[in-house]
Amino acid sequence: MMKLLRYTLLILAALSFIYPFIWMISASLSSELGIGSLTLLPINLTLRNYSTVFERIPLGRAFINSLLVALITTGLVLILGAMVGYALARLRFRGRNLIFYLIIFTMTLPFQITLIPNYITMVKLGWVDSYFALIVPFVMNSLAVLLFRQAFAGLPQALIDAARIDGCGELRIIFQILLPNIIPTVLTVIILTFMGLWNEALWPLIVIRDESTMTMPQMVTLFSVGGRADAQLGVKLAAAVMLALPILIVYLFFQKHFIRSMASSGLKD
Amino acid sequence: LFGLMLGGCRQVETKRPLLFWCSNNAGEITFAREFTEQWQRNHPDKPLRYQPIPEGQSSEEIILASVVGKTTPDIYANMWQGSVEMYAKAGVLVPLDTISGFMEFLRVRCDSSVIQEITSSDGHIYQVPWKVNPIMTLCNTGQVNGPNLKGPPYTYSSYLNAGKQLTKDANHDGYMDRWLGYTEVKVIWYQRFFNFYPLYLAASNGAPLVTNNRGHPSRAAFNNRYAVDVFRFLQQLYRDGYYPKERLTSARDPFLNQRIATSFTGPWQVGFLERYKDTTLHYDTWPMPVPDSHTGPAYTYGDPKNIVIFNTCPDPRAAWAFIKTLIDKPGDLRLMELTGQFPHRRNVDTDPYFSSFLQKNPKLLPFARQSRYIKGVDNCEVIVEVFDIISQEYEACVVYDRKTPESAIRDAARAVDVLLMSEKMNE
Amino acid sequence: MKKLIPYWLVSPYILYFCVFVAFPVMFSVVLTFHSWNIISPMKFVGVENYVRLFNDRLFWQAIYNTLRFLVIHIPLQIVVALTLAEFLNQKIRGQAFFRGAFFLPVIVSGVVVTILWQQLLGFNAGILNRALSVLSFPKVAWLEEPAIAMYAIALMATWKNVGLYVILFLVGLQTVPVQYYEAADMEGATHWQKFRYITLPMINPTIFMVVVLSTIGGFSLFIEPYIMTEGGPLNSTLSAVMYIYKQAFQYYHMGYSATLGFCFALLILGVVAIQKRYVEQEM
Amino acid sequence: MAEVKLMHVAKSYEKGPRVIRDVNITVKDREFLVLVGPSGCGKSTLLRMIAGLEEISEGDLLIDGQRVNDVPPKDRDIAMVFQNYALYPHMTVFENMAFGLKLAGLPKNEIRQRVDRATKMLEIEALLDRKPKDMSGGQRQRVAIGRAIVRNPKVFLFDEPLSNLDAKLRGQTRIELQKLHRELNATIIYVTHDQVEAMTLGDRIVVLRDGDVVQQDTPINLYDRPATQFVAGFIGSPPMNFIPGHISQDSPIRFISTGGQVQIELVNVPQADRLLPYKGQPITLGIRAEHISDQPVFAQNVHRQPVTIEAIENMGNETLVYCLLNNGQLIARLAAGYLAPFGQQVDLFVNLDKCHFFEAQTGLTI
Amino acid sequence: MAEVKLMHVAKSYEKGPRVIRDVNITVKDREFLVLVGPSGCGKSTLLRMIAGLEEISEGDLLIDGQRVNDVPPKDRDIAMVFQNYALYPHMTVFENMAFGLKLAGLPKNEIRQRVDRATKMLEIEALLDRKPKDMSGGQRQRVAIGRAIVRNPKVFLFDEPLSNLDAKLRGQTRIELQKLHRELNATIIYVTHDQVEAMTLGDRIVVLRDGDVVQQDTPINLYDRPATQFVAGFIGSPPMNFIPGHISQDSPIRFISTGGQVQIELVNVPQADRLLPYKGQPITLGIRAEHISDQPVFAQNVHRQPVTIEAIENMGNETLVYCLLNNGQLIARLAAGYLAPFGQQVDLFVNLDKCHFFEAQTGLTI
Ligand SMILES: Nc1ncnc2c1ncn2[C@@H]1O[C@H](COP(=O)(O)OP(=O)(O)OP(=O)(O)O)[C@@H](O)[C@H]1O
Ligand SMILES: Nc1ncnc2c1ncn2[C@@H]1O[C@H](COP(=O)(O)OP(=O)(O)OP(=O)(O)O)[C@@H](O)[C@H]1O
Ligand SMILES: [Mg+2]
Ligand SMILES: [Mg+2]
Repeated sequence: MMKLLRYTLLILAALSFIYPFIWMISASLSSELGIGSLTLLPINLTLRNYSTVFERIPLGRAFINSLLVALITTGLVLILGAMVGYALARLRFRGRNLIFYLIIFTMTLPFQITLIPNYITMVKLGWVDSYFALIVPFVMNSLAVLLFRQAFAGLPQALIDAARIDGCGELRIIFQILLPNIIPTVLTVIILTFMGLWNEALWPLIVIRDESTMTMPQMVTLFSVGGRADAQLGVKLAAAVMLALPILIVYLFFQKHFIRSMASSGLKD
Repeated sequence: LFGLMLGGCRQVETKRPLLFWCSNNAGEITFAREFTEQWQRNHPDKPLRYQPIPEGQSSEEIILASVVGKTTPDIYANMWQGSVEMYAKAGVLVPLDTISGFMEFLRVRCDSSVIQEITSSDGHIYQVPWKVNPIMTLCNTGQVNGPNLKGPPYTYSSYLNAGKQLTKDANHDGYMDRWLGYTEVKVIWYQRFFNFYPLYLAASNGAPLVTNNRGHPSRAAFNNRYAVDVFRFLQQLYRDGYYPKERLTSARDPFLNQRIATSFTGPWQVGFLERYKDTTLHYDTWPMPVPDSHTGPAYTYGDPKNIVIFNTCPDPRAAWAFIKTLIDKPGDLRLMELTGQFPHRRNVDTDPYFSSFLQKNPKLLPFARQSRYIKGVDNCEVIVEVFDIISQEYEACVVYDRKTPESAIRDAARAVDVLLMSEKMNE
Repeated sequence: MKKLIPYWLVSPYILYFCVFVAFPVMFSVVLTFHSWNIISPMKFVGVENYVRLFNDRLFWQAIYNTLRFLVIHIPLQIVVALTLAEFLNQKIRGQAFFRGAFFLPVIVSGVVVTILWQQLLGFNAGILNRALSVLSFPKVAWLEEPAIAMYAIALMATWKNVGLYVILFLVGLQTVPVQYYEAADMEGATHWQKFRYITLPMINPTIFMVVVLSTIGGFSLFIEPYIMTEGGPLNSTLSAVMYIYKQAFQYYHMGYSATLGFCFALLILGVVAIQKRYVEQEM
Repeated sequence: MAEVKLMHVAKSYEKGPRVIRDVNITVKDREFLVLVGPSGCGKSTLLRMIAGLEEISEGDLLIDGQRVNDVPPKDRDIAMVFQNYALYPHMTVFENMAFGLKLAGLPKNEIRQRVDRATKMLEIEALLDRKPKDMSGGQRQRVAIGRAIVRNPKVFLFDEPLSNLDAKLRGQTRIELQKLHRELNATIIYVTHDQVEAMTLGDRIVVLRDGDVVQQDTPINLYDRPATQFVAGFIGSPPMNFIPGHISQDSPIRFISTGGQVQIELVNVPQADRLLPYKGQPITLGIRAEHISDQPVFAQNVHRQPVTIEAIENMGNETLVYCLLNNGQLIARLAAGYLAPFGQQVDLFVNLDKCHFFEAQTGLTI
Repeated sequence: MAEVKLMHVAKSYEKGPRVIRDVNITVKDREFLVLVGPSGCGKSTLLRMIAGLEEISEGDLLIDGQRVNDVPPKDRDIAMVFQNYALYPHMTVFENMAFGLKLAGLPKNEIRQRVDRATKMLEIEALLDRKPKDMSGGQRQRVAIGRAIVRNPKVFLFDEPLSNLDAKLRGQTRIELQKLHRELNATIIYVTHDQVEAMTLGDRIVVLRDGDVVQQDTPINLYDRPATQFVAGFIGSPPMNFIPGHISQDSPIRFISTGGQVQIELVNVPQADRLLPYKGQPITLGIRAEHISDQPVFAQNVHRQPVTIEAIENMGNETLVYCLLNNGQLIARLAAGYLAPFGQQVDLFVNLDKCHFFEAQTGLTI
């Protein structure tokens, strides 16, 4: 009895999370006239909406941009985050606590405060409309540093000692000895960072004007609020699907590791 | 990391082609492409390329950001008239009246009232009047000409009467699903261009929102019975349910769906309707509704978009030469053909040069006629905020009926006066 | 030389902090004493911005709205997340499926979610209302009724984020050793008693973390009302961040916007600090 | 009066093999019964079935003659102490101890009284307001026992309660558990994998292996008369020495180790008669370290065996000598201070009266 | 030849007190030196200073006469085996063992050879491709030792290498370490807090307490002639019994326990002369469990002491009897099978020749 109730509730909940996406996909495959309904399957199946999207905006280019930016930035976040996290977790030096508090401070700082000055910085550096503007402001991620710090703190000192006796330097200790042993954290950082970057829409809107440098979420936002969709819902939805699809595929692919690594990466405190 | 920074800075300016930003809807992009190609053919020595403006929430935002970022184009077509003043004051625009031949050209194109409207407070002219999109009443003729109905053009009372007849619950589920009309209820300032502002201009024969007496501080000019009447009229529409408060924009266009019978909109809507309408939809266009006592032509908001040259431009003369090709008669005609928008020039409706086009596109003819009676916005640096203040009161009074029209207009005017005062002081 | 190694390792962060945190914060502080519209030069105005802030009815309304959002959103989030997590934390077929489903909105861009929710929340064509009328409930003016709009926004924010918190709670629940439940079984505790007396106190840290996280997240409420309601109706969903953004990017009152942002940041830090204190006391 | 009776009890987990197979045990009233066996043999499972935390797949569980297979844990009148104590970390000692009573709806002062009595008995009155994390392992252990005591159960169940304590504390707590048992007059079933605990605590020991009961008897009997080679090897430290070999065909019968290095005449061993039928068959000889000496002190019945010394561990009070024999190892427990160079050949003397013999195939004692 | 010399070595962590105070130890070539002491006494710190993992605050560390205070770990020609082995979890056994050599830039086949030799010595050839998580504790332990061996170091450092193994495996591995030491002919410094390991492994034992060296000597000497009460209590299991009391003023001098229950004439004890100056002063008497008997077997020099039996632990080969005495406890190691009812008064006999006496204040042996 209890069990039945539990399943019913869970399935209802799951439906409410999944159904909108299914609707979105099927609506984007429907003709404009068919969109209004609540169905699961597309009405008058057509790819028109998608071809329209591709005709009107250079989505392929935006995809490449997004991918490039997200990959490079994620890589840098990993490298730099691991370095800082390691120093904070395993080395003793003057100012260590200060840096730790600065990181916490950065995390709680609302982005609105930094938005305008950062834009000005980008202008002064001449990075507007360049990949730099999309990458550099994101290469440090406080959450990543904290996650790494925690993961490194959880490893036995002996591992580091053994590596030192074997003749490793600090960088080799970090990247060759420790990092392979906190794969869950690495995965979590990768996933969270990548997700955040992939979905970031506001900052590109501000620093990127040049269509050939635009990222996907930016392009889709502009497309759906701007004039080029001709207020056609199906086309907007198609663009939205295109935006969601890559991350969905990545997610479905990794889903097992994804949640498990989130669970074991110490995200809990 | 340092290497990265250096690499990023290396954006050395060489002799570069002029950059022309056009609006980024399909028609205008084609327009820009054609004229750029033509220019390139005729002036291979003066390279020029076009690019659709990267669209943001509003193109104003983009322009501003590019001004800050010094990434402005050389020529920008589609500058909203209301924001020119700010850029002019900031000194980022080229004063066009200093280019020889400009004034002559302008006088041929436009009436003196237009020239006065675009003259900046420092006496210079920074913009080329380019195109307008008069806001008018689009009506579903199949519906508005039904029994018991006195069709358009509308006065306030005939419009309200139409609302009584046309608003209904067609599928009997307890909810209205056919309305007289719909206009955006969001408080965003520019949404007032499609309801309050054109109605106000129509009622008041084109009165300003803000007085602009040189030397004296500006003041709100809309605290009058026209504005109050407009508010009362609109309030009535919502109160009686002729207009839905619910957002309709998220679904398919309601006019296209024949869920609303009328719509305050511009000529671009015609192109859209022609493309997507089904055969049962018939429509036509009339001026904005006016107070019952109104006489004479009904003014409306023309939504003027103009062309400017930024002072980053290395060769303003060449830029002007290019602009001229856009706005001479063949250019204007091509603009109409490609975008369904109207050139900001006198006598478009009667000029024989354009008549064949209008005959081919009879739906656009009313807009062409209306373009004799249009206004832009007042030359005021904080015009956006003025509209926003009005929007706030509009929402409270018109949409949610929380205020009387009189007090709403009075409060708005008071807030605008405070704003203008503090702006004056900050200067 | 060896002493310098740590500094080498943290130097990227220090550089980053200076450029992207310290400079902006300082710049903002300076800005609060100026009037500036971005393109013209700055003008010193003393504390005028602060005076204006205190008289700005709309700002206080926005603060009130933001707090109201938090008060609706956080309990909703916790109850939903905890319920789902508790249900999931049993022998259940299709664990992965459910967890995946709940997590779906988290990974999808906010842009997509808002496009989607515009379709969900529409009065007539909205999927939610149509579902309601199919079940013969009255339709709800989700976004048009000032008293309701914030609930709709909170609902949407919860829908978007709850998956993450389900996972966090699940992790929290799974770290409660089974022995406690077995010990409670031996002592005759019912399902509810076990939840009330063992589960809840044991996952206290997780709950507090979720509160802190969603407080920080909730304070930066922006994109949802920005796209869904533009802060309306009657400013009932105007969030503080949105107002700050509006002052900056719609009116170009950079100085004033910075002042708002600055005061708001202080508020956030204050609230988070209080929460943190409370958490530390609890643990 | 509380007697626990397991009758033909068996258990298999869902989709798993049997982990408990046809177990019959009777725990007498006030008896201290120890379940011992290697890791994974099913001790905890058995205990948890008695507690009601695990379903009984087959057979009957009787407490005081009543079948309780389907009675929920709280109504079985039992209390359990868990390996890691399972004290609720967010409750004070008092709350921990009172929790079950509160759930049972006892009046406040009754609860107070019971807790007071238990804390006095365990000498933890001073800890009442502490939380588990502020206590040492030993203190937590007592609180866990206290939580069991306040319920006045008929039967106490302990699942490796000492394995989280360090060696010294474990020794102390063993003594205290002995005393507690005397004071409480209760039936106790105690699970451990440590043979020392089993030997020193149990009135009776049940040795489990792979879900089967191998032997149940008093500690001394288990030590002196193991029923199988497994028990002989499991009980005692260092473990009994085993020498595989066979009984010679010829008379008088001799034990010949595999490889032939050890040859022992068996005429005078107590089991001589029983060994006769094994002529020519493989058997294993077992001898405990303390029954090997470096001097022929055991009157007549000794066997002299040359061995090579491999390692020596001098414990202070005794010396363990590890010798190479027959490719195997022989450990002798000699007097403190015994010294000999590594690799040296020496003669050791095996007390033949204390030898054990096991069937090679079944491991059963002969 | 590898001699390690610690000269006036001291250590304090940043903003902390001294955790090592003026330690002087000379580890001779090929010696197996054990550092032993209670938890937190600074054993690991000392070892890590020798390894170069921790800075030396004061004093000199010499290896083969050369001061190596500032030499990085990899160049000190040492190898270390850690408590939890610290094998790189993501590398196979081969990679683990080869990693240090690879970093040192050795050619591939040289690495191969060295690893082969070590694996053969440790009999772990079969494991080469496994990862640490797929091995048992004992196997990991060997790999950790193997990783040390391949470096051909002059000195091996072990930090509690057996504490993660279960009792049985620990016993086995102790024997193997003994053999390994003989085979490698290397200097070994070995840290443990387990006195059994110290006793059985060390050529010499250094007892540490709170960062000070309390005594350094051979195991037997430590056991029989502890320098302080601390050492006496630390070495040996069960620990030595201590009875606090004082020396009587009158002659012949007597030991009178606090409370007066124990009174012993001291005329015949070996330390009689040395005890004379302590007349009237508090001292502590120490006696090991094996020097107490239930029969007066010790010729003449015994003391008969009535005690109350509190608990009995029958180990099979011996019986530990816990008696109440003077509000304290006295543990006697009696023959296997000794039985007596709890609470009974019995007479035990203390071998006075084996008594120890300690100054009450300083704990020094008299
Ligand atoms: N929940 C379970 N599902 C399936 N098999 C189980 C479960 N719990 C235990 N087992 C199996 O049952 C057998 C007995 O387990 P049990 O925990 O009773 O062993 P144990 O004797 O207590 O061992 P230990 O000394 O390690 O605690 C083991 O083989 C184990 O793998
Ligand atoms: N990194 C450190 N910073 C400050 N104090 C430390 C540090 N490491 C150890 N200590 C202190 O130094 C003292 C000695 O520690 P050490 O680890 O050497 O003890 P140990 O004898 O090895 O103990 P154990 O047997 O528990 O391993 C302890 O009091 C400990 O608290
Ligand atoms: Mg168990
Ligand atoms: Mg240590």
